[in-house]
Amino acid sequence: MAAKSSPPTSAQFLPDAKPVAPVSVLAETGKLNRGAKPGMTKTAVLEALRLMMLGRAFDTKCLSLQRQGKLGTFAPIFGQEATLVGTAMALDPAHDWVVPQYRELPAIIRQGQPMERIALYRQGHPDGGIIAEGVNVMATQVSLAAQIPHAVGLAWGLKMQNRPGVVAVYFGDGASSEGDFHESCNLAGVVEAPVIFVLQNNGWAISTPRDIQSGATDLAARAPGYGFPGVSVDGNDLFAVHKVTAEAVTRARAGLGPTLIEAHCFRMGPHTTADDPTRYVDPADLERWAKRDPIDRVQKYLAAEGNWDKATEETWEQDIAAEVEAAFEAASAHPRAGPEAIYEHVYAEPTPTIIRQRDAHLGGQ
Amino acid sequence: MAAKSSPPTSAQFLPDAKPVAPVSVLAETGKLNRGAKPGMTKTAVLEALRLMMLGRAFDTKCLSLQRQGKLGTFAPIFGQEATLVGTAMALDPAHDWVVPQYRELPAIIRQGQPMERIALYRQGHPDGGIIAEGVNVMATQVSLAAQIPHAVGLAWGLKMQNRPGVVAVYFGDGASSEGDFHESCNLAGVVEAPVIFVLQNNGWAISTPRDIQSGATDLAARAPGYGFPGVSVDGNDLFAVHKVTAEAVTRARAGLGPTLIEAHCFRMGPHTTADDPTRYVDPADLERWAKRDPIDRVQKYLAAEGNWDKATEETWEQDIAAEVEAAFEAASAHPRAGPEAIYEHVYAEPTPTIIRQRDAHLGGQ
Amino acid sequence: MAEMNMVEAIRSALKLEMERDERVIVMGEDVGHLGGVFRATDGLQQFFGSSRVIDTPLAESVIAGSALGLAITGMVPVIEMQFLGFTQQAFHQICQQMSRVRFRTRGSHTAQITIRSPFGGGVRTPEFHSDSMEAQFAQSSGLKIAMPANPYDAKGLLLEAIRDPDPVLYLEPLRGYRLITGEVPRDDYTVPFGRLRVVREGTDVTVIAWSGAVPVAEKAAEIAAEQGISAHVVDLRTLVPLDEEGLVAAVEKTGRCVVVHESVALAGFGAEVIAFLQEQAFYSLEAPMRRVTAPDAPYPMPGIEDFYIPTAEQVARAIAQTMADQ
Amino acid sequence: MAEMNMVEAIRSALKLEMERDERVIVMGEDVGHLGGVFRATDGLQQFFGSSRVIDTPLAESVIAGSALGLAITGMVPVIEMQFLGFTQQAFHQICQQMSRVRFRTRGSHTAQITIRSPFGGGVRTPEFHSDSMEAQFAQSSGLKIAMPANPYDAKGLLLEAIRDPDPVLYLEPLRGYRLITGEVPRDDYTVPFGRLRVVREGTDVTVIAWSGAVPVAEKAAEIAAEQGISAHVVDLRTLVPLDEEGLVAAVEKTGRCVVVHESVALAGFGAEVIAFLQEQAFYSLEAPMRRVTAPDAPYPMPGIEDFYIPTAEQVARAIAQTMADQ
Ligand SMILES: Cc1ncc(C[n+]2csc(CCOP(=O)(O)OP(=O)(O)O)c2C)c(N)n1
Ligand SMILES: Cc1ncc(C[n+]2csc(CCOP(=O)(O)OP(=O)(O)O)c2C)c(N)n1
Ligand SMILES: [Mg+2]
Ligand SMILES: [Mg+2]
Repeated sequence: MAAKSSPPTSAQFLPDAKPVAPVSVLAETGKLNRGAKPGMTKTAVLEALRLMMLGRAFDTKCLSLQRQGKLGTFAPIFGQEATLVGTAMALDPAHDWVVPQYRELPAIIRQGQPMERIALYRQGHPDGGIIAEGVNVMATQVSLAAQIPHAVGLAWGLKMQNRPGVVAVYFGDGASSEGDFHESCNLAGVVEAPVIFVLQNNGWAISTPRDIQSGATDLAARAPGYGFPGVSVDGNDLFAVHKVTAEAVTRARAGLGPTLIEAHCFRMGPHTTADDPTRYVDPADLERWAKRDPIDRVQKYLAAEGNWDKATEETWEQDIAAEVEAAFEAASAHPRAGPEAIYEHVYAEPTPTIIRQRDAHLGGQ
Repeated sequence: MAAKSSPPTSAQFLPDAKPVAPVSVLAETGKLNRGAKPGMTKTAVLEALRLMMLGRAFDTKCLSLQRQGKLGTFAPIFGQEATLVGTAMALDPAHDWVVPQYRELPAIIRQGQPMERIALYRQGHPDGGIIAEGVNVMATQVSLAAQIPHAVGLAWGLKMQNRPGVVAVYFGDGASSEGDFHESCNLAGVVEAPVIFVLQNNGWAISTPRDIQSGATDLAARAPGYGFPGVSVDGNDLFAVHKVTAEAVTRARAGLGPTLIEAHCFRMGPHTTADDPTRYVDPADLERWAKRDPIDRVQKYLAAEGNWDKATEETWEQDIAAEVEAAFEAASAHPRAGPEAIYEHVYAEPTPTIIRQRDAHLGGQ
Repeated sequence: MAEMNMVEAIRSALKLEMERDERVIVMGEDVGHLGGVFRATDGLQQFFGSSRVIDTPLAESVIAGSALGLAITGMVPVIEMQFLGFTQQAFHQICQQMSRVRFRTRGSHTAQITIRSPFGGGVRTPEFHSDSMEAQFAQSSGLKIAMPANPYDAKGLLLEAIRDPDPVLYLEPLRGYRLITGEVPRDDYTVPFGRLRVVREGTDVTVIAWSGAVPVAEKAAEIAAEQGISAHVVDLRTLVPLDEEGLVAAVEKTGRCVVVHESVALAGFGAEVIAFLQEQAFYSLEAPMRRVTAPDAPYPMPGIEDFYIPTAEQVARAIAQTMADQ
Repeated sequence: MAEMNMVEAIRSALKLEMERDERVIVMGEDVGHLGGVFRATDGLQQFFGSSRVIDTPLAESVIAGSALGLAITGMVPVIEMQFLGFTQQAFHQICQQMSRVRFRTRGSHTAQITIRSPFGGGVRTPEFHSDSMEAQFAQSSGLKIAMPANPYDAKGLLLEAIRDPDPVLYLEPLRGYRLITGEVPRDDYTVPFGRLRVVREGTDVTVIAWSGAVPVAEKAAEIAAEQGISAHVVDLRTLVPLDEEGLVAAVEKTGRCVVVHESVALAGFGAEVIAFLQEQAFYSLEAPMRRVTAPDAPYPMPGIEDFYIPTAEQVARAIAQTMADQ
């Protein structure tokens, strides 16, 4: 990249020759970096670990159901657990919001959305779209980057009303190429909205690698172009992600506006269950990133502190599996939806056209 | 802005506390900065001055025609002459392209588009849209930022075909908030397209001031987020604009990819003839910027060098006025367009539907 | 009552509703300090402050998209899109996001948002400023579309729109902003959605129009009257919801029908009106229904736009032809 | 001749044309290394290299917009938009920019660009992936719209589209990608635009469909045949240009008509077909023409999509009702 900047230029804004070192707290070995602090209480670390394991277990279950043909296409979170949970744990679910793309399961669960709803959604049931009363999340977003403007509006609205909330909006490296990313960051910078842009750089947008996605060395480098800070963080490091998010939350609550977080992680699974990543992902990359596993890392850390062992792990895994199982059972017990569901919730009150069409349809025409 | 960055943060990318000093060569006084060189031959300086004066004269003429009801709405260039001409003069019209927004008259003329066509366009004649054979400009763009993707495609196509051209695309501070700006810069960075993004920051988007347009201190600071350099330049300084553009052209021709130029200037006239800027522009700002007038500055410089005086100025003004007059006369002599023009050029060959509609219409139905 | 033009009626509705409901905010390009490029929001920022009448950056997609977030926090955004042609940049946010949020969440989140925008030709604007694209939005289930033709309806439909719990695209005939005037109550009132208005009673042929095409239809009816033809002119007022009963009644009354609109013919909303009537009132039809629309070409340069916009003479001719059909 | 499914026919056209004309490039999200999420471009990058089969960043507007610039330099871009629902982000680039560049410049600049995109439901996709929005594009004068229903037409219309000097939106029925198979010549041939195809000869009622709705119409015709009704099924193939003559002839033949499409009814292209026929074939009509379409609601969650998509049974019922109408 340095070569790109020659011949000499008067330009005051030059791209970095190489990426900055992402913020890091907990090394791949599970040991804290020299002088670093976890920045989370033991209880919080355990809660975070549980959420990460739950997220992974939920998707593992879904994967097996999907293979049995019992579930639709979905996007598993494998490998991105620390980014999702580290950010979510820095939020206060009572006031703060999570605005997801489609790969943010544990963040949504942490906000209070019942797992059963998520199971229902994955089963293709319209009621899977219901947001439980008082839960501060928006619906799964399938149109890439389209949720980012919503998040800015939410944050701006909370600010206008002097409400305490902060909004965390999630999206991928791919989504960051969409115009909506730019328009949103720019508006947020102008109105100093309390919003945190969580760019999950997992290396891929389906089969499109990061270097085809952008010529920038760091996507976090975009933030100054909107007037707010950008931070690059090791996305597989729970503590580092939590730390930079907590800082962003503090800034946002203090009225200092947005932060862009680029979390470097890796999509360890397929893009969705419809995808075959062996066609394009280098197994060596998977191996390298497997060594940096976010869950493993926290377990090692806890074990070194004497707070984790094989037995605990097994108990947790059983509990979590049971919880996931229960969610799917509850979802399966939900009454199936019929054709009338198509005509509901189009408008607050059905229009004459909808009533005519519904009556014809349900009347067997 | 500095205050915005506190409390302490781990962020590696922080917004600048205040704007950088724009690149400057020729001071407001018409004197070169210490050690600075004009970077243009005397002939080129005179050609540039003529283009700047022509641009201003053309719009002055249009304004008077418009007031007489003889012309439609248009956007005058008043005050932005050095940005337009300084960039255009760094291009080679035989190979390079100009992709305009709607306020780039002298850049288009310099590329070779006949003034008569521009007059026709302003008269509302469909033939005003014709691009003269071999002239490397795209049509006036009314939808803000929509031309930026086109410019990237043009540059990319030239590169694919190993043709020597470079593309300069013009847009305003307002247009830079559109998603198309972002998507274009990002793609250009990936494919290292030979394109120069000329962001004319004239302080306003109709009535919307720069600080409502973005929270960034410098819009040029966006470039590193796409992997290429960004430069802030005094847009009223012909030599400075020419210098940074020439550097960008050199980089682009060398295969080193795009540059973003933010040219600081001021819209001295109305947004368009439909606008009343006295409702929102502070007269003090106009006064301040009037002292920085780009044409005046070059004339002073030339005068100090012994290459300009009142008499020359008068002769030039008369010649230019005559040239403008001739363009409008030629345009007015162009045959008026009738209803059949609506049905032409919709497709290469009219569809049966268009033929049916046209025949009915022209047949008096 | 007061004599108002369209812009004044719109402004009067905005002011009234902002006073009545403090959740209502106005946002868009140049709506604040300037009061809008057509002055529809003139004086509102001075009155309500810049936290309720908001100049936004120039970015239609995030204007629409952030309004959805604002609505979820309980605000009631009224967006001005400077020209309808520039809503294309926000198409996905309007048609896929705000229109469907209720459906997607089964009513958990809703979008009480009004998008105001001028459209239509006849005032010599540059490209895109005159585009009529109501039909492109009509396919977006979840969105309502209101298109007033006179100041009374402009105010009443706008108040109804802002209070409607669903997103409403509210389109304003640019050409009529100052030209069309009428008596408007100073007080609060609403015009319900989905009820067409009989503009002129007639017995021979029904002319259906909306927005800026209504005055054209009226003038055509006058021309027709001179030829001894009695035209029944109706104004749809809202395309979604459509006044199905009213439409059928209006056409059954005469058995003949001409639809007028300013957008291109192909897949325009006139096609929907005719298809619907053809299904629901077939046996009353004595002649083929006709459309008078713009041709299937882009909106042209100002110098020839008068040849493009449907004229009263063209409509009158279509009326006469319809009468001549057996 | 070879037996191919839709995807294979499309790929075969792309390969043939890229070999024949080196100006042709393929670009889009995941079209290169992966060969497209549905493998329509499988193997092309390996064959033609990454300078002609190009993976782009994830940004629909600049994909469409840069293609216009590329076309002006003399390239012939064939864009894959991963799903039609995501062309909304590029709506202004497609409908206002590439479609109008010829008109705006009186032919100085043109846009020989093809946009391929899958659409339609029945395969349990997430939101937006199944949206049918052809009618929203039909209002954009300057754009052509091709919608093949079988592999033969898929190849022939795609070759025609790529060679057409104007921009063409070429839509592919997702559900039929692998399901619909047929004999396809290995060699070069084109299917001309604006000529409908008679799918099945019949005498009692004309059924009009395009793309994924054609097999539904065919199946309905079989059901009708069992009830003693002879349905004449036609496939429009291209919506723009519309085969005006062919349509009138097809309906005059039977005097009765059912139009089937997968998009919502309101302002769908079916409305245009009916409005057009009503104007041009009114006196041949013995019964109201009927539409069988999706209801005016957003495309629903996979669990209930089967209730949403028009079925052969619904079409057969409409056929029977049309026959019963006096
Ligand atoms: C606007 C839009 N364009 C295209 C798609 C199709 N698509 C779905 S996911 C995906 C890649 C997303 O990559 P990224 O944003 O990095 O998120 P990730 O899947 O890696 O979490 C694409 C192209 C879409 N859903 N929305
Ligand atoms: C997409 C789009 N949105 C809105 C408009 C209406 N409009 C025309 S010019 C303008 C302001 C443009 O400001 P800027 O880009 O800074 O250019 P300037 O006029 O200052 O040269 C606006 C809002 C438009 N033409 N296109
Ligand atoms: Mg990704
Ligand atoms: Mg400006």
